[in-house]
Amino acid sequence: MPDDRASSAPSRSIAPEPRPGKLTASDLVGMYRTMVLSRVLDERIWLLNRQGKAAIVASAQGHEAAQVALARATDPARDHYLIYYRELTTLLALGMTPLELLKGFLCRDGEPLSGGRQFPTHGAHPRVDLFSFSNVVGTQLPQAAGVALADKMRGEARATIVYFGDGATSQGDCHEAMNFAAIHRLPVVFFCENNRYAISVPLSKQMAIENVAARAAGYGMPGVTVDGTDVIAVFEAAQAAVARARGGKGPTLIEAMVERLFPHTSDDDHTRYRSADDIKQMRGKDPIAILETQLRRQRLLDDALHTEIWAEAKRIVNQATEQAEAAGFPDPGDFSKRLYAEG
Amino acid sequence: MPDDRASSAPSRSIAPEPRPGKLTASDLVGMYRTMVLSRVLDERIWLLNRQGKAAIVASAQGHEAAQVALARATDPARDHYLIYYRELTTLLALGMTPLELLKGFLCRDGEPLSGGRQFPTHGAHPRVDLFSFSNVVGTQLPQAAGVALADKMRGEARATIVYFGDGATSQGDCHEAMNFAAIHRLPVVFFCENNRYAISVPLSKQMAIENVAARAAGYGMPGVTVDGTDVIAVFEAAQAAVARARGGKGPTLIEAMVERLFPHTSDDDHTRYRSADDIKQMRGKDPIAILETQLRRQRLLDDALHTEIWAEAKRIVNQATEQAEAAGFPDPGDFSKRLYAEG
Amino acid sequence: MPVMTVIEAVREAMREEMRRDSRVFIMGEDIGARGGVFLATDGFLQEFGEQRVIDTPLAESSIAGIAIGAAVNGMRPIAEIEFADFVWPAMNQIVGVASRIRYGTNGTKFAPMVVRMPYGGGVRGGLYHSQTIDVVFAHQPGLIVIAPSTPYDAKGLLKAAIRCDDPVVFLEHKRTYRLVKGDVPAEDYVLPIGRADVKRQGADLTAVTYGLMVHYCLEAARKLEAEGIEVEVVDLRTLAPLDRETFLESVRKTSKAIVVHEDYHTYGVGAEIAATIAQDAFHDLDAPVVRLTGPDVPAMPFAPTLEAEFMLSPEKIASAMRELAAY
Amino acid sequence: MPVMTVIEAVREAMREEMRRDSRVFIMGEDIGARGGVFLATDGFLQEFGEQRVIDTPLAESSIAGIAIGAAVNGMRPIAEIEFADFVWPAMNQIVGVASRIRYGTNGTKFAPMVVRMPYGGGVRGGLYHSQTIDVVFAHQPGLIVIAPSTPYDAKGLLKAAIRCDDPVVFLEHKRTYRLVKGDVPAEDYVLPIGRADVKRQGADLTAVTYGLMVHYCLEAARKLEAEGIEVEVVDLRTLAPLDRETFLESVRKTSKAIVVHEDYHTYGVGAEIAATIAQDAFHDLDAPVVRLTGPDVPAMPFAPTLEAEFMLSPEKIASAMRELAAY
Ligand SMILES: Cc1ncc(C[n+]2csc(CCOP(=O)(O)OP(=O)(O)O)c2C)c(N)n1
Ligand SMILES: Cc1ncc(C[n+]2csc(CCOP(=O)(O)OP(=O)(O)O)c2C)c(N)n1
Ligand SMILES: [Mg+2]
Ligand SMILES: [Mg+2]
Repeated sequence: MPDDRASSAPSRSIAPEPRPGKLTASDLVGMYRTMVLSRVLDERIWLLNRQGKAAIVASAQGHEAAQVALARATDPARDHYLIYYRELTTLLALGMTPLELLKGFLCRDGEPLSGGRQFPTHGAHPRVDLFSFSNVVGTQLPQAAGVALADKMRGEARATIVYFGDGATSQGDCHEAMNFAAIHRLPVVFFCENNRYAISVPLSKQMAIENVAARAAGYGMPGVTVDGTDVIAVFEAAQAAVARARGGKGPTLIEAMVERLFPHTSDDDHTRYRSADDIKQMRGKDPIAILETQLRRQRLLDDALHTEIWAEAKRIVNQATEQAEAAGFPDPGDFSKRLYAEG
Repeated sequence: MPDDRASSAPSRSIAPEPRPGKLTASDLVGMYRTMVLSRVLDERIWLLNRQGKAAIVASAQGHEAAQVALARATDPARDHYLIYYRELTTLLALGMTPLELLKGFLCRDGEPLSGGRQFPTHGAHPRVDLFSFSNVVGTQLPQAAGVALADKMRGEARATIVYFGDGATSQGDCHEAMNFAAIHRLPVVFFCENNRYAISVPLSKQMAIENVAARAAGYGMPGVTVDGTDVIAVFEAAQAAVARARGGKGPTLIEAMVERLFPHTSDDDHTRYRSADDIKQMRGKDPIAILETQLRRQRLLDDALHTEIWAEAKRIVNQATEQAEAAGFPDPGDFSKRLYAEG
Repeated sequence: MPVMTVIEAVREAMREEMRRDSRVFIMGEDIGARGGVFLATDGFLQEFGEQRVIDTPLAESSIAGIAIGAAVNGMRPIAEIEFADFVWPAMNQIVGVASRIRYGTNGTKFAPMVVRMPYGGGVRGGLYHSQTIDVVFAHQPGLIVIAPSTPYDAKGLLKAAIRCDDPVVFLEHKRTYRLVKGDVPAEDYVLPIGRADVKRQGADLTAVTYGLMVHYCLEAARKLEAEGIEVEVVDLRTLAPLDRETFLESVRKTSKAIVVHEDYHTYGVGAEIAATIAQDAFHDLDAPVVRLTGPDVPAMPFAPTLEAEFMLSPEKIASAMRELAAY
Repeated sequence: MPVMTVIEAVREAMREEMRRDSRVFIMGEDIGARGGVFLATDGFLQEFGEQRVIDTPLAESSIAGIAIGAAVNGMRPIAEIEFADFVWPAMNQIVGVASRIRYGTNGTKFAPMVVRMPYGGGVRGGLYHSQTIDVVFAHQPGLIVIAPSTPYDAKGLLKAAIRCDDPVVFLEHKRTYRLVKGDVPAEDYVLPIGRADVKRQGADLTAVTYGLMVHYCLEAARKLEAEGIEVEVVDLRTLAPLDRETFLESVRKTSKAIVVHEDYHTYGVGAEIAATIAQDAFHDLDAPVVRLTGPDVPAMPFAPTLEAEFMLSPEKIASAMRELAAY
């Protein structure tokens, strides 16, 4: 299926040397590689769900470009990341392995984020300061302000990136967090992945405005809307926001327009609430197909490299699946431990 | 003290016939009368507090013009009012008597709002659809959206006025309420009495913007900032908002800039956090003095009428104080009743 | 009589009440075209239209606050919280405000609203889709808290809740939704709020419970029957106001009591039941009241092995009953 | 030893910890120039500056959420909620998130934060400045809940809370703030979290209580002493984790127990204490455990006559104790 989409992308003969922003050609191909890995892994997880092996999946398909480009504009050794549940590409881009992630979806022993206590992708990253404590939508936003406040107090030039969907913007917590961050000029990048749906509720029932970024002015911070299928646009907006944050100039709201190519989660059926037309149009905004077209146009990708990238992704995911499935389940004797500092 | 302020207001010899908006001369004098009654009552209550008879007071001094003008633009037989705790003038303007209100402050038997169960001015108005259920700041905003939603469902052309301070705008509930009201084009008038302080916290620590009204755009509704000492400006803004609401056009945010002439409540001491300069400047924005000046300039008020109005207010308040003090306390045997429908 | 699942009974109750009373409407996340994440409102948008089936933004505090406003202004909202775990942002409106409206206005205003929410574990919901949240509500004067276990009770009590003039928190154990089937009369009926129900008679010991655990206790009781132990199972059905008389009467007969619930042990619903029994049936008791509950560990870990460790089961319950019977 | 009030002890504890550890900071409404509505942070802005004494906007959910973020990022926030009644909007962050951070990350992240709040009645606070809110927190695994009664305990426990690596809800009965005075050592000390304290020895009956009611129970005990009845008063001090051993030991000695608290009766803290005693001291009890509590009516009506009806008093407690002693 990915190959189909890829081959449908037109290929042009002449392309300028790609130096958009500070992204190099190899950056672009690297991002494509990560997006492909994410896509192949995502499809595998969906399959494992349909096989009854993964209890729940929230697919990142459609959000890959936005996530990979944002990650690329940050520094995992320095910055903080408060993600939400639809961040498979972010997790890969920041260094988690498919095996680690699959252990989460399959709840296997050694799962690094939460020891299998939480839904997949929830918990804390084993190496980067990335975490997601709760499924309750919106709670991460004030927390991000707090993380950034601590950095500011210590005089550390780090950015705190907080990820959320359009749905989360309706929560009181979103308002309170943005307001506080703006008052104290905190180094926060508010990153809204606007896929126009909160499960089944379309944007028109979530807000009477067109773009979430329009709210930024009401807090006294810059807000921008970018095409979330355009890695360069996202990267540039993110790079500016991260620089602003680390430079002590305060928060920024970035709204990346993306599509949710799959239903909300594996428990959902989007044909109940999305029109055939909407679904068809949304399919046309596949960020992987879009980047592929661009790379081919710029002669950064040809059939050989394309084949190599997809084959490698599949090989990695196959191997990780095997390894994850071979692992056992977490030791039940452990289930009450590590609730308090003592114990 | 009120008389001093009054006499310090310059009196001009020539004034145009006052027909600003739809307000008549007698409306303006009527509003002045209500404001004076509110002021005299407010001062009396403060005194009763200092005598140990009233446990707590939140003074409306400084907010009188905004409250009386807004009330005048609405119809108590038709509209709904969700007030907060600083609405003495609103309550008088909508028909509560000083005796009823004093019974609240003195917790006497027959107190009509809550039977003495709640803080003064909390509970529900005996005749108008006006209420204040909770001291928890901000809770009334989503409730107002719900009240308006019910009207809309039944096709009734009523406005719901919801009152709140600048402090309340920081609450998540404020965001959620404005957003919902805008999405459903509900007949709500959001009325922010911005006195630049949430107890001791100045506006600069509450928001990084100048005016709350700037937030309206982020919800897709009109927002206006008016001088809250200018009865005509408030009346006109309110009249437009009420018409918009009743006409099915949706909500409006009105921000009235006012001063809190007294400390937050009788438990507060604002010299701890307001500079001498700030206090001095704020005193210059007494809405009663301002309206008096205007009325005198327009020849709507002369010394005789002035004396009559203040004397009448004092007479009413004196009499009400006597009557309230003569009443007993609520029957303790009653304290567990009317918690559920049965009982 | 038609046989229904719990979710069907919930749906029927709402549908009938919406047909009967135009003041009743529903609001919540995904209840419209989606029909609710558990399909509790499947088909409602088509039948009742967008005005009475309101898909809200993702904002629970306002869901509760808007319901309050509509209720005091003459409507009968049914607000759905998608999962009980997400009701915390709405606590201020439900517990802080709704519960006190009648009291705080000395009886002149009231809020006839129902807040429905699926709760409970055993569905691989992990830490944020498994919580039992009952005691937080049940402790607050002014709220009515209902937690039915069967389709019959769910329908009769939900209809009663919608007609009730006080705010009701209606807790639906999500594991019972499709698991539990039962007879439900086709005709209109309501059940009394505040009455427990003896789901099984027995002379040897009393199990006091509610929700999913009713079914586990009944299963355990059937196991013990084979061993000659007769267990009486009392289903509380309403947690507030609490029907003390029904379980006290049972304990006075059996002289032994076990309280079973899925929620945390300490300060859980079971504490009130056990304390009440120990106080009011002090001289009738042959053994200390046993509390068999979920552990004091966040509800509940996601991995199947960990979740199984957290959850009670008919087997665990049977063995606690066996031990109590032998006391 | 200096004599201090409870509010002074609270202030001293925070001041000493802020001097000792630069990671400690405070945030909340009006805690800066105003020094807090109860003056708990009087002078802090001057001493520690705006960076460590943060006047927040009026937004409790974010106060808790920001504290969480700062805590997981290496700081030690003390968040003040102006009155316990206003903590409901923050429940989602405190109960829903903070309590589960360590558990949900399998121990890799943790939130060393203290959420302080004045609670309780008898101060003419009416329906929204009088609430006792303890059991809602105490029921949640992962939170530590402390409710001291004396200046000595308040200081020692607040310092312990600030140094604790888990989230602590610190409940200060506002009526004790100026009413209760006591000796407080000038030197640095901390008290152990999770230990009850026998505030008075006595052989005839055990009163288990906390907060303001400790003082009312002591006063009642002094009255009863004159009548030849010796009351032992156990101050729980920490509500979670609950120190069951201390009160059980006392009850095993006295054989009679009364639990006294200001909060609502049904599903209150007293239920857990009574159930625990009835279970673990079953054979030692000479009488049913008595629960003397606030009524199941919203806390608390404003008019002095109504408030007096709601509140417990040393007299009401003494008469319940007298009755129990005579059982
Ligand atoms: C407070 C809360 N309410 C409801 C839910 C259930 N829920 C989970 S995801 C979701 C939609 C979120 O939409 P959005 O923020 O746009 O993110 P997306 O899934 O579209 O990426 C909802 C309603 C929840 N997890 N938390
Ligand atoms: C949720 C909540 N937090 C804190 C308080 C305490 N409090 C009462 S009034 C107030 C300030 C409100 O300021 P504002 O909204 O500007 O109204 P103003 O008093 O200035 O008219 C605060 C913090 C409260 N009542 N509710
Ligand atoms: Mg979305
Ligand atoms: Mg203000």
